Amino acid sequence: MDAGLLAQYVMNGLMLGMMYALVAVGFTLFFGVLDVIKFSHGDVLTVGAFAALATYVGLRMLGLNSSWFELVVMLVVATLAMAFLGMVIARYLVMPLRSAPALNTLLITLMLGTVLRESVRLFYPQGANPKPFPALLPRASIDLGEFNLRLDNVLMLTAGVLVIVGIQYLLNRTKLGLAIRAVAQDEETARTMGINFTAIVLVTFALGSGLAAFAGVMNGLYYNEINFGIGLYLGVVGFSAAIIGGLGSIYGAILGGFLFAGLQTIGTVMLPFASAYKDVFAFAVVIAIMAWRPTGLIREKISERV
Amino acid sequence: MSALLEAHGLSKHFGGVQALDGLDLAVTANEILGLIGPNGSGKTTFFNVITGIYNADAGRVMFDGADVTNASARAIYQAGISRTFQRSRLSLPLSIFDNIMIGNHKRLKQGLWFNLAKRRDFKREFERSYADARALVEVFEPGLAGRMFEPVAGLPMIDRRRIEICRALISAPKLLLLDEPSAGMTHDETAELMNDILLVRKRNKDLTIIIVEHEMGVIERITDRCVVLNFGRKIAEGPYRSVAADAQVQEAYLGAA
Amino acid sequence: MAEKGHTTVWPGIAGLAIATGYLIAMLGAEKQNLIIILLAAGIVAVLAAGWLGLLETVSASFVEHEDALAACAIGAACAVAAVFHDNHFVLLLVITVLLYSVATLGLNVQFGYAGVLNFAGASFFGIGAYTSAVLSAYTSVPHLLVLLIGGLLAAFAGSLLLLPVLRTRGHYAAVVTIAFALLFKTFLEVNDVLGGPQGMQVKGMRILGWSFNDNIEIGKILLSFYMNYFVLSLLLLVGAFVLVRRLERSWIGLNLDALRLDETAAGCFGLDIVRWKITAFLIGNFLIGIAGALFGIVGGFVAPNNYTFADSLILVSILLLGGIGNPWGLMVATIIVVVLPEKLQTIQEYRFLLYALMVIAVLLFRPEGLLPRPVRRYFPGWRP
Amino acid sequence: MSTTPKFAALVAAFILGITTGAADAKDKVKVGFIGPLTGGVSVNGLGGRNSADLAVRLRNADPKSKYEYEMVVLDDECKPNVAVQVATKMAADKDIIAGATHYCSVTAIATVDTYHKFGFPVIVWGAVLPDITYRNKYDEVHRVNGTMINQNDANAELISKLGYKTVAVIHDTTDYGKGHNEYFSKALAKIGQAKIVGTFGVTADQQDFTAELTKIKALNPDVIYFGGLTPIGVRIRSQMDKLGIKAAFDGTSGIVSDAYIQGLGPLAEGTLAFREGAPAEKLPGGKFFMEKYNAQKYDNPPEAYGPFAYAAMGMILDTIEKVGPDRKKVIADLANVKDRDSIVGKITFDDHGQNTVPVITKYVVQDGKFVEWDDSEYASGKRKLPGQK
Repeated sequence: MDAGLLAQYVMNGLMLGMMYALVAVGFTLFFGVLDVIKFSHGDVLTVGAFAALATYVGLRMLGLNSSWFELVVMLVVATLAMAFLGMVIARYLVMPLRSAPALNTLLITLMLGTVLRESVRLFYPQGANPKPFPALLPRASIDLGEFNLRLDNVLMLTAGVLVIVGIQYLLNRTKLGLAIRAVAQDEETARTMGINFTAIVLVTFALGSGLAAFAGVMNGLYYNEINFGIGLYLGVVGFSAAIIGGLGSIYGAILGGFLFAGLQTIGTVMLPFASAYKDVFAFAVVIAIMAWRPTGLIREKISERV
Repeated sequence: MSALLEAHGLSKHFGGVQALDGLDLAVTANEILGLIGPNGSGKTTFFNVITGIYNADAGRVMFDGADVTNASARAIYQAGISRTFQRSRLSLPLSIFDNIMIGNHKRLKQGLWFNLAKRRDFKREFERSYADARALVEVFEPGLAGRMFEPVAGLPMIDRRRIEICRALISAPKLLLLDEPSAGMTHDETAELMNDILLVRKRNKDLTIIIVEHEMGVIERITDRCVVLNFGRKIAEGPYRSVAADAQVQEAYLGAA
Repeated sequence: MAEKGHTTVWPGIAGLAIATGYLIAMLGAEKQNLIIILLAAGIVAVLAAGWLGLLETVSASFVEHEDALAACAIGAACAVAAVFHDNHFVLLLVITVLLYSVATLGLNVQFGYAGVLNFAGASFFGIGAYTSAVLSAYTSVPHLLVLLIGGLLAAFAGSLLLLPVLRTRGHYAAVVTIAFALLFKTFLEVNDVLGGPQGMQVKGMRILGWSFNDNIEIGKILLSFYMNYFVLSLLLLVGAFVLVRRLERSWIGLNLDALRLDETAAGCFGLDIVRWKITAFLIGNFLIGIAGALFGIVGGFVAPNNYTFADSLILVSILLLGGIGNPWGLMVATIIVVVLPEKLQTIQEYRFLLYALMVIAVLLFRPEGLLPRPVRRYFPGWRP
Repeated sequence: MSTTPKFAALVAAFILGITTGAADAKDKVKVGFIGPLTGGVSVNGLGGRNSADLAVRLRNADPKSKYEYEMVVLDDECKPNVAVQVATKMAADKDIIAGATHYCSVTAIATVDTYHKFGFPVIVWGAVLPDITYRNKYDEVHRVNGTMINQNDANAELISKLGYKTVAVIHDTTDYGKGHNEYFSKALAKIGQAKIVGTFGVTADQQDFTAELTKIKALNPDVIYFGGLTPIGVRIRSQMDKLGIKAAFDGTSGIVSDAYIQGLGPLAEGTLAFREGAPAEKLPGGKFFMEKYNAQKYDNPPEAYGPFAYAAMGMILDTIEKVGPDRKKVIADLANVKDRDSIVGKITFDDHGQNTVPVITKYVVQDGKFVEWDDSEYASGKRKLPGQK
């Protein structure tokens, strides 16, 4: 296969992986602080994307159309809105269930996901249709043989990487990050260290959900189309990615995200059978990985006192 | 007197921490051995290695004449060692009876066919086990005997301890490992519990006990002999009085304090 | 607690009777407003009963006199069927409830007892259904045997997941079955041998020349052909129920609970963790598979879309709604989950939304499910 | 005490049920409609429902009509399993005389046996898979719209006429997509000018197509043929652009919907698509239909198959007016439909109950509208499709 084509596949894989990683990181954050899986994550992403779209439409109505300005406003609005939504979810759906079995949280957030998804479909104007998402980034592109390098893809990739690095920095280098990690380590100790547990949990959920909104906007910019269903699939994939990477660390999520994207691309390109089998392939590998590394590629340290 | 349990050069480390460091230890049949030492001196680790929760890095363990080094937890239990846990590990939603029956595993028929199809035979076995469990519980707290089918979750700490000890005793083990039975209980409660244990022991003569305990009163009262650990090594051995007097021991405790 | 108050059988019978009457009314109701009224009335009544502690009395009575009440429940099911003897659709619903109950019983053994997560319930259900589709299309295997094979194949497919399932815990275990669920559906869609997304027709059942797909005429009364399937499904459910009950009320049930609640402790008392996890997982999938096989035949049609991850989640949500580990609870939940969205067809587009909101409400305000599992009684009503 | 309110409610409920039940037993006749009201293609389902609803309303408004009609609407979610369930529900309800059913082929093909089993006459209003009418010979099953065979013949013909040489095929792996792939390939082979350089199956809920499209890009075809429905059609078209693929985009009846144009904006320009039957606005009845439809202020447009749903329901109502509310008679009467006028042109059922639609309308998107090819600036040569000779 010629280099240009290869490069193209790599680019596709990277974009996809970045998207998955952003979602997966969210899962890892929630799991970190509360040991819960918030399955509505994917649908929060959807709502975030639609919030951004609505903002765009609003701005257009106001007659403002400088794409950079629009983009910034969209990002800000979507992120803040979802951050708030995330807090609400944490406060009224997740935290009340802390005493109940983990599965209850999983189910309640799944159902919440359905609520969000259905609400978008029913209450967003023509929400059942796929919606065009404005291409606000410069569309310049150079053709290198089979490889068509687009400025907007590069920008998105950079943005995505920056965000992930930012989260990483925030967790490892800041007071807030320290607090989050303390809570993640052990709630009691954190309390005794005088950390406001509830506040940290809410902040973390805000952070993760804001991240989802960002991923949603990225998704929209990349595909120039959003629909009420995007979150469901991204949610499941993001979850799997976080798991195979290892819920223990944020690196796991990132690794998992890019790994899954890689598997799908390989499944389409290199495997003898029809490209439709790529998910069969990808998920089969996921299962295999779980059999091989039961706690993910980057092992979670489970120390049990007996 | 032959040794019931013998450990030779037993070692276990976690990361950098050397929890057990070439420990030699022997318990003779029918004795009550006190295992003491400052926190993190390797007492519980010793239990966990013996009972197959951890594998030893080095060393051998002989029990009742057989080599049980790194045998599985199941094998150890089958061989006749049962234990209690430092932090009570009962199955809270289950009834008192159920929890005790978990300890009775090796004496209950486990076949699918027996359990599913032969309900009459099962009922007989069930009634027999119920009688045993009830009798045992009565030794500790007659009050509990009438509440065999209530969930453990509703019971106070002392009763939970009692149930946990019943769970360990129901299978009539040769060796009983008690990991800080006094934890989370008042002084009197502990004393009461110890008396009950001794009572049970009187009934079946060949019960050997190793007890890990911080309450020195308890140790003094019930143990025939003590082994003092520090940094996974045995630093003293003998009757409580003598080891308590031992300079090295005092230093270890003060150093730890 | 049952030890003290010796409840009589009557509260149980009364509760059963009312519930049956209500169910019949609900199934019979066509008008939207009527359904809404019934729904409201039902909710109010249940809340009131709960508030007056009547629910506890009823469940206590069930704990004490289970065998007698189980018999009554069978009677109740027959009564429902009798009322709607010529109403194809309602009977189909009833059958759906019965077979979903069997499947969730299987799930209950896995998750409720052994604590083995299974988010691919619908997939194993599907394996059963496709088995009967393929066998009835290409072979002349006797149909009752087909059901059995369906169960066995489901169990076999499950055993492919054993290694990862046994090695992983909690959320990690969840992803294994989730991945399998997605994999399974995509696989069905892309391969042509099994009809692809098109799905396959399934022939009606025949046992000793008796065709299940013909209406039955007794004198003047015409019975829907679904009556045949109703009887078979009911038998299946009873069988599954007895199996699961005996399992729970035996040392095996105890083993499963023990390893679910504390593997380490269970290990220290000689439990063979692996053996019992495998046992639970296989028995569970076997039940799910059989139910699926029969359901495939009843529906007369199988397609990948029947067996998506979402459907697996519905099965799991039934488990949680009913009260994990309580067979009675999950049968009640099955009725709600199957019948309600169907009845809410009248408000077409909004029914998923409402269903989801309802589940959320239950999880928030009754996290241990509608009928929490009582402590194990090895022999109902047994006293020393 | 707690149970009394329940009993009261029950009693009330029963009385209510009986009385209301008694009330509408009179010369009210129930007819059915089934379509996808939820899910990715719900717009088409809602458009169809509104159109059928319009037919019923107009009929009820007509003083000459013998009965008062009530339309029972059920949602098949475009899923075969759900479809079989609701079809059973409808067919099993003896009060419902006949139904206009299904936009998605996957649901229509799944339910034909059910309709046959229950002797329930239906007229399919949107699904285009040939097997629906041709696999079996069921008297109950009819279809007012044409099959995908005709449109693919027309499609292949146009492609060849425009002088394209190489085609890459993308189809969703549902029966709909597979069917299109099959018949299009046949048709193209028959003409034997353009050849297919690659075929790609994609799942109906797929989001990312860059991998497939990159492969296609390497094959560098003149045309990308797409057999599938609007949602992924939109995605594929926009991702083609992402990868800088210049080929012409050639779709099927599945993308003939306003949703497609909304979803793509300017990118939709130059997309080809084909649909059987003359466009509503071209027919005398069509104008009338559009006016009435808009008068009802439905919140969705009728979409491509609305007129067919209207025609199907209209035909059902005509038949009931003629032979009375009796399934058997309705089936008997539908057996000999010849040159029946309708807003989609003359309807004639062959022995399989299939409307032999002569006309196929070729569409091309021009300035954000599906324009008939022959009137388009592309046909006149004013504009050119990518690679058009």
